[in-house]
Amino acid sequence: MISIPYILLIAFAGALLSFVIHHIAPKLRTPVALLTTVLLLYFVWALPANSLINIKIGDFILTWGTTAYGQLFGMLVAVLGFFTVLYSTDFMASKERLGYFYMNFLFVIGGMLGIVYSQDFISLFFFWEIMTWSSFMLVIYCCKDAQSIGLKYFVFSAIGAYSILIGIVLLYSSMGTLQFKNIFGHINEISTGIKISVIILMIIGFGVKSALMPLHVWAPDAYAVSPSPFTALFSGALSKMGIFGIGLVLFKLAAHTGFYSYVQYTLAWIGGITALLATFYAIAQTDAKKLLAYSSIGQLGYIIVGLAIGTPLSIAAALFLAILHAIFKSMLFMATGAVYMRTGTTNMTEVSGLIRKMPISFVTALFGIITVAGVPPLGGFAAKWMLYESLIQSGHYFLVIVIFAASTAAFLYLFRYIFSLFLGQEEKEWENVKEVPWTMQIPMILMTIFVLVIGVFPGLLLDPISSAMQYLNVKPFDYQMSVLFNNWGGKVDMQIVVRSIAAVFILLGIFITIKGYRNTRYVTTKDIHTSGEIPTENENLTYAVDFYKPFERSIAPLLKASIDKVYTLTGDIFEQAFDYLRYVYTGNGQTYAMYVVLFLAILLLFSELIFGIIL
Amino acid sequence: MSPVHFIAIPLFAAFLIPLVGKVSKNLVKLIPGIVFLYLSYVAITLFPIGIHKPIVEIIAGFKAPFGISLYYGPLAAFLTTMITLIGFVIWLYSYKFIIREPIEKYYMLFMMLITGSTGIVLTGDVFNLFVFLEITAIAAYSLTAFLRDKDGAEAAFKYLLIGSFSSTFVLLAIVLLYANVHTLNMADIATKISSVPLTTRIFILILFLMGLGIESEMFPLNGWAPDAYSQAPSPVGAVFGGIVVKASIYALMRLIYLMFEFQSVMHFLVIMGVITMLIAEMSAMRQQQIKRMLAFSSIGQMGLVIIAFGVGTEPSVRAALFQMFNHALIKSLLFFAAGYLVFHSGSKKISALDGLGHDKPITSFFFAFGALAIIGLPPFSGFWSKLYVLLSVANSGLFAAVALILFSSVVEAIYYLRVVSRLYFNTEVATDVRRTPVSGLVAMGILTLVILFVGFYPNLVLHWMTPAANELLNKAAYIKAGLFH
Amino acid sequence: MIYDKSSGKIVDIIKNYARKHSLWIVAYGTGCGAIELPPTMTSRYDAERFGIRGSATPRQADVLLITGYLAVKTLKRVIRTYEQMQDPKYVIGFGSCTINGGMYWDSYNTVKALDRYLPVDVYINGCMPRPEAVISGFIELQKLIEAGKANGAKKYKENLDWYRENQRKVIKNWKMPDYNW
Amino acid sequence: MNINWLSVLGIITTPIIAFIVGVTYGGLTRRITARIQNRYGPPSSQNLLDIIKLYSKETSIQHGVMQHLGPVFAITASITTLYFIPVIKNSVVFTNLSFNGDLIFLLYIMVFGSLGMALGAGQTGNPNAAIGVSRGLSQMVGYEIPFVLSLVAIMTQFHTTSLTDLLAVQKHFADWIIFQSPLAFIAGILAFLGMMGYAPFDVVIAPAEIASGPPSEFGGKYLALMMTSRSIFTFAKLVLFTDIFLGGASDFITLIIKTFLLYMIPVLTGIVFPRFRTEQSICFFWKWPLVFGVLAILVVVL
Amino acid sequence: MKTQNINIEKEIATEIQNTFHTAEVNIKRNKRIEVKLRNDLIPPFLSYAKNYLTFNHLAHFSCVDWIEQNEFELVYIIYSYEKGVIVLAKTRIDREKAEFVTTRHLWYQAETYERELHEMFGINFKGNDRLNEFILEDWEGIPPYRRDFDTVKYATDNFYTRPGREDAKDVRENVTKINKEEIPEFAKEYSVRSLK
Repeated sequence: MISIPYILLIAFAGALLSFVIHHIAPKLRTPVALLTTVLLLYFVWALPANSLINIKIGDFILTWGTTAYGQLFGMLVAVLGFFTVLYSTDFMASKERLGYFYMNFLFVIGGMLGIVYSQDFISLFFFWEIMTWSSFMLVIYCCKDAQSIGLKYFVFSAIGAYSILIGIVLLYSSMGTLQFKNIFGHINEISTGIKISVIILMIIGFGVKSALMPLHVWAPDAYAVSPSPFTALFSGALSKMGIFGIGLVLFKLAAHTGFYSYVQYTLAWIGGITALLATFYAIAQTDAKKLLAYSSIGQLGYIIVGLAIGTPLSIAAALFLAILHAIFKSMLFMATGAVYMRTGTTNMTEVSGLIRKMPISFVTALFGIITVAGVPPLGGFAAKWMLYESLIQSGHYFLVIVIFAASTAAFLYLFRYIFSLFLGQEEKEWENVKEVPWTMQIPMILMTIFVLVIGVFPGLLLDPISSAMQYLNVKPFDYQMSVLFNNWGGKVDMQIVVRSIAAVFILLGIFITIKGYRNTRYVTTKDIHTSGEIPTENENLTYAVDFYKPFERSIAPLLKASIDKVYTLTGDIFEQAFDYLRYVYTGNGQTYAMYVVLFLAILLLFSELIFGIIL
Repeated sequence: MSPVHFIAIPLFAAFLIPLVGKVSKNLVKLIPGIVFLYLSYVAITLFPIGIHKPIVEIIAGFKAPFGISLYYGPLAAFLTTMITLIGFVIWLYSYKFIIREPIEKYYMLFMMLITGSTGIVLTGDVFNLFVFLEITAIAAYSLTAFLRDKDGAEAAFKYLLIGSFSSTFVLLAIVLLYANVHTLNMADIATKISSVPLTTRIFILILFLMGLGIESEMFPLNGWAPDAYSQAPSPVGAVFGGIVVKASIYALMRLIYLMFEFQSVMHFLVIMGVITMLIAEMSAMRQQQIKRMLAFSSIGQMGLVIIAFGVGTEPSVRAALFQMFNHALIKSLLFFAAGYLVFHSGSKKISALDGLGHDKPITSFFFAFGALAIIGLPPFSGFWSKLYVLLSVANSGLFAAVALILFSSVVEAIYYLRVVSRLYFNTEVATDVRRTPVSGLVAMGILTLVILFVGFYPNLVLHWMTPAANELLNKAAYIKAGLFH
Repeated sequence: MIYDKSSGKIVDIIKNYARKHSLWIVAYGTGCGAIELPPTMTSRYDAERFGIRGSATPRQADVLLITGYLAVKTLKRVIRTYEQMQDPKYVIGFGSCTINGGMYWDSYNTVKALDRYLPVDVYINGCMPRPEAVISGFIELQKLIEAGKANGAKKYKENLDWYRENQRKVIKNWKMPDYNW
Repeated sequence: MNINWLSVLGIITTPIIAFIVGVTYGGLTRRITARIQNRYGPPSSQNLLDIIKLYSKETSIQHGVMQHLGPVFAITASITTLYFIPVIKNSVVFTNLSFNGDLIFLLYIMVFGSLGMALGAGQTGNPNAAIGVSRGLSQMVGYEIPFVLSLVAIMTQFHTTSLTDLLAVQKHFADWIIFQSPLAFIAGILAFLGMMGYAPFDVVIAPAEIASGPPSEFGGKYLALMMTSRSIFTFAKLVLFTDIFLGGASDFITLIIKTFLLYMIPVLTGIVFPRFRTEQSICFFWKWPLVFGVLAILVVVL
Repeated sequence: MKTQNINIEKEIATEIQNTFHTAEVNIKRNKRIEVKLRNDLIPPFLSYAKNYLTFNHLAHFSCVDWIEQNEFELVYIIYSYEKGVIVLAKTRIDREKAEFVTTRHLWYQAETYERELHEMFGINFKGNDRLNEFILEDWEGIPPYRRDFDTVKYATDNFYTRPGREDAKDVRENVTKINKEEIPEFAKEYSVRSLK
């Protein structure tokens, strides 16, 4: 009963059903969608480890099967899918076209599950494309502005998908099969040129989804305009499909080739530069979702670095970060979505001081940013630690500097994010803002608990990761439930860390401040030192515009150089050229007749060239 | 049961319709439906036979190569079924869509056109091919001008102008062929063509290429197409895209595969296909009118088919046929949907479609569905055929063609999705009290279901593709069946 | 808060000692007196040796130094600044303007007698008082603190109504939040 | 459960010692500054008096929970950081938790306090506080890079990431890393200047400009906690640098001498230099310290 | 080197006189010319002085209260960097209906002067839209710089005056006369302490 086709069937049937039900019984659409995700969660969780399905289509055999690697990502998709749909129930309640929304949402989830269980390239590509177009539909869901953004997203996705397709086609033409089991491990049977092209094309293709640097331009806008529950899924799970693919390509295809080290080195540097530049761009943003979008790009850069370095520790770090990023970025996007739901904007210069109004969202965002920053008590630290240790120990000295710079600079935008939205002046405009409903709180709270637990026991997550790494033919690495080891004999026991922090914190916190806190009286944020001047109620004391101006000035050349312009220019040139080209069809019968005659003349005159015969 | 019914019944109906028209207009509307139902019955009966063993029907009692013969092989079985299916949905769609008098003329021409197309597909005789080609063409000219407005007349005239070139070239080629081989039976020609001097053969090939290239929308010869598609009524656009062009390209490929097997011809076809596709897709990018855009997209898709035929291997021919089939379905769907979108918005401009998705959700849904399908996205049928084309092209080592096909797919995606996002995601909601007729929706619904079904279960069609492709490729078998049945 | 030395608790003695030796001033530069502060703080007179230090905000400060005449407009700000300070806090009136208006005795816009509006712990006379006088005033304040007599803030709190009345008499348009302590 | 009472003793006394030393250093700094400026200067117990006074001040208002938690975060981070640094070499009492964790870990746990402080400052809603945090974080990006470069150079050279192992390497005077890897030391010490936050890198708390920046709404206990934390943290950083570059200390006197000498570098620099703007200090850190750091790594690698 | 024209005041005065026939032009002293004009001629004159005579610096703009004539005298002090000459353009306006036109379009700094005059004299400058609260806060009653405003009375009415000041007899008389208020006990302590 529990097998992969059922999972896909549930996803797609649920999708269509929620669309149909939207038009028949609008109240049932959300329960249907929710039920679908719950079923998916159960099915994915209970999926036996060795299920394998073959389906014959034409000449091809589509193979679907579970691997530890796929199951890792599958679980991630299912969990996030459930959380985001649960989050949507209230978030989207007032929106229109919900049937459309849930249909595409479940299509995305189904597509992603299809990808992770694919055991051949055709079905991988098949589900990849399903995921792509349904996510495109969700990107353009919101508003008119989203159209061109969605189109940009789709064009980049199509370029990515088609470069994967060219890779697939190349593989097929040289190997005659597209089954993973026939290709992985036999990659050296084909010529080097094709091997290189396949690997480069596939990395480009998967890199588009994981927003590698020159191909990232779609991401900030697409993340910013798509509805928040989907943004959480988008950044959390969908971008991980790119990572999933790159992992496959790197360890299953490229690892056996002679040029593996070059691929690794190039990819690692691309990842590092992606991390750094994306972080810098994130600092300059004023829209919270765009900021998080750039942050996602940066985090994906780390993951790519980890994968590309290729030591067991770094791969573990990358996969760990991949899973964790899905969680914490969803947390942040959900918190942002909560703010958006209550205030109607995500512009950080407009919203401020929501902490007392939305404590749960604030705590979620706080834990989120601490995890992103990689500060010890939470899960992010383990990932960062493993990544740096592996980088230093594998001799990537300058790369470690680049990503450390990125990681330090990340504090800037993280603080700006939480400060602008939740801290700072409590403005009169947001006086009546309330906390979001419980359906939205539950996913946030659960994920907050998750990052806490993972912070203390990274081993919980490293167990599935190490079995996934086994599938990827990577050597195992040492870890215990709460202890991380590096190759030089160093170790960090997270339990000791957390215990000591907690002990000091509780001692000081309880004995010094709780008493003080009780004795103090809350004063509004207007009652601050303003050199004696009395701010009026409507006076805006928020410091939110040009938050990091000095820093932006220091990195101005980097911010100015925008790859986006290059793409826009290319697009414009093409479009203009196409516009000229269409005047080939003049609409004039005489011209068409002339074309016919000319074509005949060409055929006759150049027949030697064309047919090899002189007429 | 005989394949001749495919030709005779529509022809008969075509003559019957004006007579019935004197009695009742409503009856006129029903006649094509009856015809198609009957044809489907014929198709269902003949299909299982024809797909395994060709049925050769001799008309007028003379044996091949002297008599007129019909050849109902797997390919013809496949194409006639397709024409019947498309014809049926077009009739269903036209039922409420064509409200302009004279209705009986429309249906008469439509029946003539069906006669011509099935004739092209079924005939085993070059001259009959020409005759049927002319029948199709003349019906098509008239249908183009059916709305009897200025633009329609202009488009029809252009079509006529270029079409007369086509007739001339084909006739000239047939004459030249007959002068050299003294036979008109295609199987016979195939056996005797090798005795003809190479230069003459090339010349004949060029003439065929010119003549049938015009009808099958090859690049410099397809000037008529955008105008004809966009100015004719929407079902006629579907007729062109789904029936006329498919029949013509069948004829071209049949002749080329039968008579000429130079490698260079094949390469030339690939090049022409690529050029056709690229220029058409690029031109479609900035079109202002939705039907004109669809026309260019149609041309582009035909380029894709020509590429696949040009590669000339068994998988590629199969892919080409599959692509033809899918294109006929999807493009008909798109024309249908576009027809009602234009009808509701009151303008042919794409910019007038803003927000129609809210007002007319179902029609818009069909358009969006068709757009996704024709771009080649899973899980729609277009995905598989495009994938097959790509894989087969790549298997012949033509990676440049693969890249260009994918490039044009990106362009295609851009202009289709632009329309889709305009439909759904613009806030201005136009309201049109007129409702989309049920018959139109049913027609589109049938196509949608077929597309989705084939998308999830491509084996259904792929299963028949192999014998069909083999028929086209296996010259000896055709000769054997055609001459010595 | 206990200001009294007489409680005799050692904790209080230590606290008062620390308070005495750590006076952070929020220098509200109202009038010309502010110009006397730089020499007071820098090398020539070096008030830092008594633990006197400038602080940036009223939240951190102990001493409010009114350096000169107070316009009505300024008084409003001064009151706010004073009320933002945390207990224990002291006010030093600086120069004759704060005592009786000085040369602005008949000005239409200058308050005379600062102690009507804020509880002044120490006045420093002079126009302007020289840095020696300033330091002497601070030492006076330190003595008061050590003796537990510098309880202006307490008085202010206890007699808030009287102060408020005076303040509102001068400040026509009272737009400030009321700190009810 | 057997409790090692010596460890407990260490855990209790280490922060106290750190506080006392840090506070005294702070007072001494003010005195030294005064002497250099030809002043008499406050007594060296001045900082202690200030802190006692601040603790004794009434704290009657607050702007929210984070304002409370900010200083607590800061002091927690300071004390925890101290626990993970070996204060006295091979001492049973003062080893604390230094067997666990390594340099990367320390880098991150050091940030914890700043994060808490920044959050606390943010909650107060004072724009000056936000400006201060913005400046501080920007400047942090500046100095962290050369600092990490120097750490990477050292970690690579000695093939360890553990501070205890680094201490074990520097047994004799000549083995000190300052001599073994002088370039890394230069990069590290320049970064250290920024880390300590004295002039010319004190744009974060610029009192006359942005009203002391982040702590501008903190008074009384909040400020006292922050100053305590700062004292402990200063000591922790000094011990960390001593352990990394100066071979650690096997007794208290050595520790005091070494840390004091180290401490004088930013103090004396601060006295004679005016303040840098944020972008100036970032540019400074990305110029010479960066070059030295890269050179240090290159020397190790080649 | 630029030669110093010693008769420059005369030249300018003549030029002004020739342009504005009704103006009363006096050379007060070296490099200082006084021009008295009808109030409707002030804007054209200033514009003329600025654009043709290069007086492009408005050094000051103030007002004199001629309460006896029931008039305000407005004084524009303008300066030419090229000629090194100061021109005082004076005009009289009605005191009861104190209104004049703005010169903000000529010199932007005139806005600040006008705000001050508006607040202190109650002159309304048409065309200046920033005549809001400037220096005084919540001022009610007669503008304080008008001569009919009794500042001592205002001060004694509004502000508590401390007794004492033996060194200044005239002041003391006033002070002792007006001080009738009771001082509460606790407040007396501070007053006494500071005065001793």
